[in-house]
Amino acid sequence: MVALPPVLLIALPLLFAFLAPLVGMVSRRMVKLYTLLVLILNALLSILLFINVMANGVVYEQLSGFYPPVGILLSVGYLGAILAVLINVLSPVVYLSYFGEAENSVKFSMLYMLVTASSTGIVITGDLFNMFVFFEITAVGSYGLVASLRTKEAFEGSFKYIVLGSIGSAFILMGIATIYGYLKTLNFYDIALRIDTMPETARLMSFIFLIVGIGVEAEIFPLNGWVPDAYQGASNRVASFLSVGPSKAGIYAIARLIFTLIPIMSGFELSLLLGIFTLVVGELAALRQRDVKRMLAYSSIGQMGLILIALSLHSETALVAAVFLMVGHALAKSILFIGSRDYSGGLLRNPLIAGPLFLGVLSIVGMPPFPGFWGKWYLMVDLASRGAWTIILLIVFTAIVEGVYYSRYLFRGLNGEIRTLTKSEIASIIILASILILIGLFPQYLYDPAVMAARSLLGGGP
Amino acid sequence: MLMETFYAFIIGSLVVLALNRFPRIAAVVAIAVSLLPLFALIYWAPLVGLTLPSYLSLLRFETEISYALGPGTILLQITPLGWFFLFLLATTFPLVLLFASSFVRDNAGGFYASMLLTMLGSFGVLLARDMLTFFIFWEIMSWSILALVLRGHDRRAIVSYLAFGSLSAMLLLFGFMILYYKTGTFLFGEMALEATPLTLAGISMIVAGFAVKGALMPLHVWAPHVYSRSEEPFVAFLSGGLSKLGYFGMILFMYGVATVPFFATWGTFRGVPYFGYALAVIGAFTAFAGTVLAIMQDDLRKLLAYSSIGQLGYVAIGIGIGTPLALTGALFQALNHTFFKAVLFLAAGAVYYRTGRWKISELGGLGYKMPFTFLAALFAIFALASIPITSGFAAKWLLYEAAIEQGFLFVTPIMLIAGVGAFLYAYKILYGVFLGEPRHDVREAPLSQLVAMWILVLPLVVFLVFPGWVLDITSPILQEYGMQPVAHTPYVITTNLAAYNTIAVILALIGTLFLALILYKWKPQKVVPHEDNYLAGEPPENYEYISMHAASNYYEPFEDVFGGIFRKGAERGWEIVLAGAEFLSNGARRIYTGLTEDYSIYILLFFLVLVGWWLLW
Amino acid sequence: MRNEDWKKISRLVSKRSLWMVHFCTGCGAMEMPPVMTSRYDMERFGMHAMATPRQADILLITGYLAVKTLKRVVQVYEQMQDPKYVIGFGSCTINGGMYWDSYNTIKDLSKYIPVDLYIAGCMPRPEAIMDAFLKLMDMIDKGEAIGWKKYRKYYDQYKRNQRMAFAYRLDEVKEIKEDDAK
Amino acid sequence: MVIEIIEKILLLSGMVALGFIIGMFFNGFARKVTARIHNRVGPPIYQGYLDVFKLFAKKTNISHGWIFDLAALFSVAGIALAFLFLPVAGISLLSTEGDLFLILYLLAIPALGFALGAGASGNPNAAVGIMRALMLMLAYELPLVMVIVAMMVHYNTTSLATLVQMQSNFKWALFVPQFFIGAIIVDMALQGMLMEKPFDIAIAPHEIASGPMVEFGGKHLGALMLYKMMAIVVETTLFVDLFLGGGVVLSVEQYGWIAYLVNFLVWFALITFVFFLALLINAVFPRFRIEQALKFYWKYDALAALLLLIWVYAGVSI
Amino acid sequence: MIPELLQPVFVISAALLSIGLYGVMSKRNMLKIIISLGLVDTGVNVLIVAMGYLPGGTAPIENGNYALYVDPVPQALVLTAIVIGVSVMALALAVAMGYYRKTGTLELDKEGVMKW
Repeated sequence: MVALPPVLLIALPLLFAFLAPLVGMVSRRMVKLYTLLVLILNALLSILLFINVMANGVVYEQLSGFYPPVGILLSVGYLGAILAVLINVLSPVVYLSYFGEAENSVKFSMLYMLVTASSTGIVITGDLFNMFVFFEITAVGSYGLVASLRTKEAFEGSFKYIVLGSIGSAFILMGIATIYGYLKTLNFYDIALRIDTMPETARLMSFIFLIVGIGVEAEIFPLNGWVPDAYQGASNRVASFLSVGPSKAGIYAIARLIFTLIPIMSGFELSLLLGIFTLVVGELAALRQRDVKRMLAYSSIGQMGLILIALSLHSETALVAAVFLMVGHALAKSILFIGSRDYSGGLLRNPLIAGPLFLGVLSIVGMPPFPGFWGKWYLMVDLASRGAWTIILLIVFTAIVEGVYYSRYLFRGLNGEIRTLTKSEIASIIILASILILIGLFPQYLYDPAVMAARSLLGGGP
Repeated sequence: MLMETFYAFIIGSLVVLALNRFPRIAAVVAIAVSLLPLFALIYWAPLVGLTLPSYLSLLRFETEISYALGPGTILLQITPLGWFFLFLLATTFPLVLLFASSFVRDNAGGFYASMLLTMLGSFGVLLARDMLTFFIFWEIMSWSILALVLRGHDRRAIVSYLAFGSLSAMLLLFGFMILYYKTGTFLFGEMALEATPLTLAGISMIVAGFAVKGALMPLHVWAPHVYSRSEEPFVAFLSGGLSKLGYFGMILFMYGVATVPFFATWGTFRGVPYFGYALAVIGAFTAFAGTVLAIMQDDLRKLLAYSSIGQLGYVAIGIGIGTPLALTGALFQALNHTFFKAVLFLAAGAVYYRTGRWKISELGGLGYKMPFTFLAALFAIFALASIPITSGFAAKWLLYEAAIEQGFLFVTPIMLIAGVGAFLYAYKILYGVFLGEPRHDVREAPLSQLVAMWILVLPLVVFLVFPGWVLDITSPILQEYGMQPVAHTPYVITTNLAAYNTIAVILALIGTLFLALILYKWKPQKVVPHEDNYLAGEPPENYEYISMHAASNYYEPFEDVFGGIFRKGAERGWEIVLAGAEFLSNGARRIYTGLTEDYSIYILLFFLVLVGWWLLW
Repeated sequence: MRNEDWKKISRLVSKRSLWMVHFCTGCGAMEMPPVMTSRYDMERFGMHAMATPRQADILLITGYLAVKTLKRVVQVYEQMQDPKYVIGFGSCTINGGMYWDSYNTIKDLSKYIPVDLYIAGCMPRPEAIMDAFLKLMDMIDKGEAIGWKKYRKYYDQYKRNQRMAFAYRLDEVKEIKEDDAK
Repeated sequence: MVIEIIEKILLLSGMVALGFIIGMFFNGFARKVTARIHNRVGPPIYQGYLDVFKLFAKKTNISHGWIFDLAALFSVAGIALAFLFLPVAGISLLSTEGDLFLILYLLAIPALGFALGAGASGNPNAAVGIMRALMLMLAYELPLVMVIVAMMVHYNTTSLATLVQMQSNFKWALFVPQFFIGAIIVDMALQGMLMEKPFDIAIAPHEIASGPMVEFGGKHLGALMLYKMMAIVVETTLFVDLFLGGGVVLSVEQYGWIAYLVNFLVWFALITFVFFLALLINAVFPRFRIEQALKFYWKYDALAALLLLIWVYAGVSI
Repeated sequence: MIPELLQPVFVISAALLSIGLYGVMSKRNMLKIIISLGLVDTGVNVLIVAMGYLPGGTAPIENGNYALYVDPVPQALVLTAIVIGVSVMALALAVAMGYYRKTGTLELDKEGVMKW
């Protein structure tokens, strides 16, 4: 097998994204097909990369001829590879739902490819500033995607996202500046090696700057004000894509921050605390929510909290749980967001729509054999083996709250005026649901990589 | 063949989904698949000491199996307890599907697929050897029930089922985690529980989680909504079969995983651990309150739902008392309830199939129009009311004996009075649906429905004559838990306090019926039309507008007395809990004010707090 | 035992266990309480007031019968089970009594249902009522109280008379006349 | 073997016949007693036999269909069955084959059978009557079962035959202070069981035209009369067995057939006395409404029974 | 490590940041918020450039004199950051325009549906 350079994964869609207007000049319709093909190509590349990483360990690639720490290094770790596959495989499937709408295809497709590429970039990069750049590209692309619906809500949501995102990027920059000021390097490995030489205060300051900055993107509780508004304003498929790409990339960045970059004990404690707050606030806020997209957004926040808890437990079992939760959440939430377009009723009378949505809800609520279940189960097992009953109690409580509002959600889809989705949307959610079922029936194909990712992260690797 | 059974169920459910457009073929496929557990049941019969002719066991099934499923391992093993409950489920299930073949019309593929998945889940639960397997199959069963509940399109049913379903799942999960923390293993067989408060809390949570499925009060709220808003074949299986799994779990965890000495560490009351006593009291309360609520219902399905709740309360009493007599009674009651409640729900379904009505006050006089449905329902109602001409009495008798044996002065009268209350609602069903004024010109139910009902009636009759056969298959369960089986012959059950000879009762009844028949056949009689009624000389003309049916508000004086206390009591309590959660939710929601300035203030505040926390402190 | 003997015993017993249903329309009902209570105590003879015609042997009609009421009386009478006896109580049932010229009161009860026994008087005294009961018992014993057989035998005739009484339009009467002609 | 079986069958049939004969006697007896209290002469004491005979001699018998006919069958058969399972004057024919719970449930067979037929008639009065009867049953059963449970726990048996045996030699439950109160409570319940005033709500002839029986006439009514009469015997015997030692005064081992005779006479006297008490109340009281009856039994009677339970609870330790 | 000389720069950077953040936290007009964001960006950029500054250093141009030149990396970073900041700002302005077209105002409304 040819070991393809990982940079292709970023470069290809970036390149093709800027070629899209050319295609658009020829035919507007072609753009969608073109984008889909590019994304599928990217998905295949990511799968190849995944196989390569699983077989040969971490893949490194130096860019632009300079050696680290000056040059930029790509390092694809196990977790990165899993997330790269997740993002790149789900991105064309979510994009599929875009077929059937005529408007705005060139700009939208460009932004879409851009965000795919940059989210992938975040999870495979080995350089702090590079990560920042990808963060910014992701953010800019996401701002555009959110606004792409061109309604008042879309603009408002997008603007709030921009404001918070900019503040967040300022914090990331300050964190980078602090680190660079002391260590004169931006490479992850270099930083990890020499982080102990930094004065205590500076180290903590940089940690705080970075976690505040990244937390905005990763939807952590006090920093996630934009989330409900942007999700509510955005079109459904954009919301779906946001929960697949940028949010997972953000949570990956947090994982790298607390595990490799600045692995201090209080960092884990802090992120555990943040995770609990995020979980409780998100799930509680969803309970009384009438707007479906907003409710799903709050639910996303809650899930992020759960993932964060799993990450910050610093154990193999919990990290495996985190991987399952991430995959489960990305799949299920994208189904729910796509399926909930025009969600006022009658939708679930169509078995082809009802089935995937039902499975999505099951996975989110944590029913076996879907990935959400394995995530929750292993998280619980890990917490139980520590005797952390308070956290278990909170998770249990929020899970019941989840049950209540998802049952309302299901009911709303049953009664009322009969509406339906476009064929491409149905196709998209059916594909997503089949992936969900496959992972449910054969969890070992996710479990083994997850274990490797967990071991690698615990060993300080990517 | 065991793993293949599971595959068959998964593949079968996919196939019937694909056959959505052809409900008949889907039904045939589903029934064919549903027979597999029955074969397994027959093959495993020697486990409980039954020797069946070898030609009955067509397929071979492993008694123990382990199967790696990704992160976990599925461990399955048949036990006598599992066999007993499998007997209830596996016999009911094909018949329920048979009934459904003529009952379920729209989207039948989805129905059969979900039904097969519920059975798949139950099958796994009954065979589970460790907590992971148990939980996986338990939840598969739970959510496939949810899929069936969704077909009812009822808000309260869906919301209450999913809410209580998650409550149950989470209680189980929490309890399992506690047990895992204390024992370090998931295997039922290897758990050696120390008597610590934490373990007790874990067991209590598990039992509470099962109580949700078994619809014990006050965790029963979902049951009436779900039972009254779903399709009858499913409800028959839910009430008859699936609700028993809650009690299966209780027995498994209270006597298989934990033991009587474990509970006795915290003291006993008249030879029964306080834990069991509390369960028995809750069960007695459920039996009573369920009965009272059943009496007050007008919707046939709601009535049957509350009756289910009440009758299952008896099972809880038996499990709580936990003596051999009581456990036998609980199992026997579970068996009876499976069959008679399935028959009743199916009969209700048949009535609905022909008339399109659910309200008791809108039905009436069907006894002469649908005589076979009526007779099946009559038998079931006799069993429900534990009249000693069906097997229903033997179970209640065992429970009463057990309670008296332990000297329970306060629980026993409640059990007895709940039994009397059962007469009231049993008669309400009989009168409101089958007797009285005929209002619908309908035919007898279709053959498939009749066959399903009558085969389900069969055990009630057989175990009336030979209750000892049930005790035969419950004895290995008791032996497994180190208890002395109840002394019995096929038709005499003997306890320390008294004996019950079914043959004597039946022969005496036949004799007296014979005497009565002689007396009765003495004179010829004339059958008059139904309209020929004495109404103070007022001839009932214009049937369209005058109704002589007294079934609406039938027990109105009763409702005057009890209605205020019991109606919606539990539901209101849970609504308060929900309102509390929603109050919290409102608080959480207010955080997201939708203003950039607030959001950026949050960020800055968070930053400052972190800085303050770490750098200054 | 021969059939005749059987019937004889049956009559002998039946006469000592007569259950009544009162059709209390007029003022005559006032005379029943003394008959039932301690002064005269009809229960001495095994007589008993019953609530429904299904259970009763005697239909006691105490007073005038409007046409509308007659409908009910016929209904009640037909719901009674054989053997059944009718006692017309007071002059109203015999000839209309003081309502003899009323347009909507029937004059002769026996035209519509077979009356076994009339008690004359306006009002009959309790003694007369008791006497009538004893008389009825005597008749039953002798097999003379055969009103129920008559009703069966002349059913058409009774029905015709009833229809005649119920008819309140001229064409209905005409119809009945035409039926008679057939 | 065959002779034994025939003997048994004859004995059982004889017992049933005896029950019916005593029941019919009670009918006349009740009417006579009531009449005497009312200062009337009243019917002859054999009036019950005449009534039943007359009803079975009716020429036409009107039925409302086969479900309606079940009423007659089940009520007679059921009550006879219950009678067979009671120890009568210390003679237990089948009472060792079942116990008190069985008897309580056997008593429901005729009641439900009766209700079935009444419902099948389609008469609303019947339906209302059955509703009242069932509610009354619910009402009086609570104090009844509370006392019965107390006795079962106290004597540590559920078998009525054993209970009677334990009360032999005049160790009657009535003489135990707790169960003296218990007897009073059960006697009140008995009033409802016998459906005498103030609890004749179900068959209130003036309100609902004798309720469940409204459509019954002729042989059907005859069968129901038999049931009601026999029910008096069964219910009073239950009381006597519970509290008055079942009328056993002489031991059979000692005195042989004389003991049977004496016991039988004593039993008969006792049930007559118990019934007589009920009649006395019946003759002077008006009727309750059904919810009043329910409140009476569940408030006062059941409260007393609860105190009794607490008393027994304090006294018994197992 | 950080030269004394640079402290005024930090002060300036902090001031810019604070002004910018204050603007974001107090204004509801979109344009004002965007301007404030620009201030925040500038503040951060100043900080980063200061990080790489050496007193008396020259531009890092290859002229044989390796002795004293300022660290080029922060400058590269800042260039990138400025580019990104500009693009974000352009996008923000575009969004603000769109918002204005839809609503006729640049004020983010308090009573809108996008809350809670």
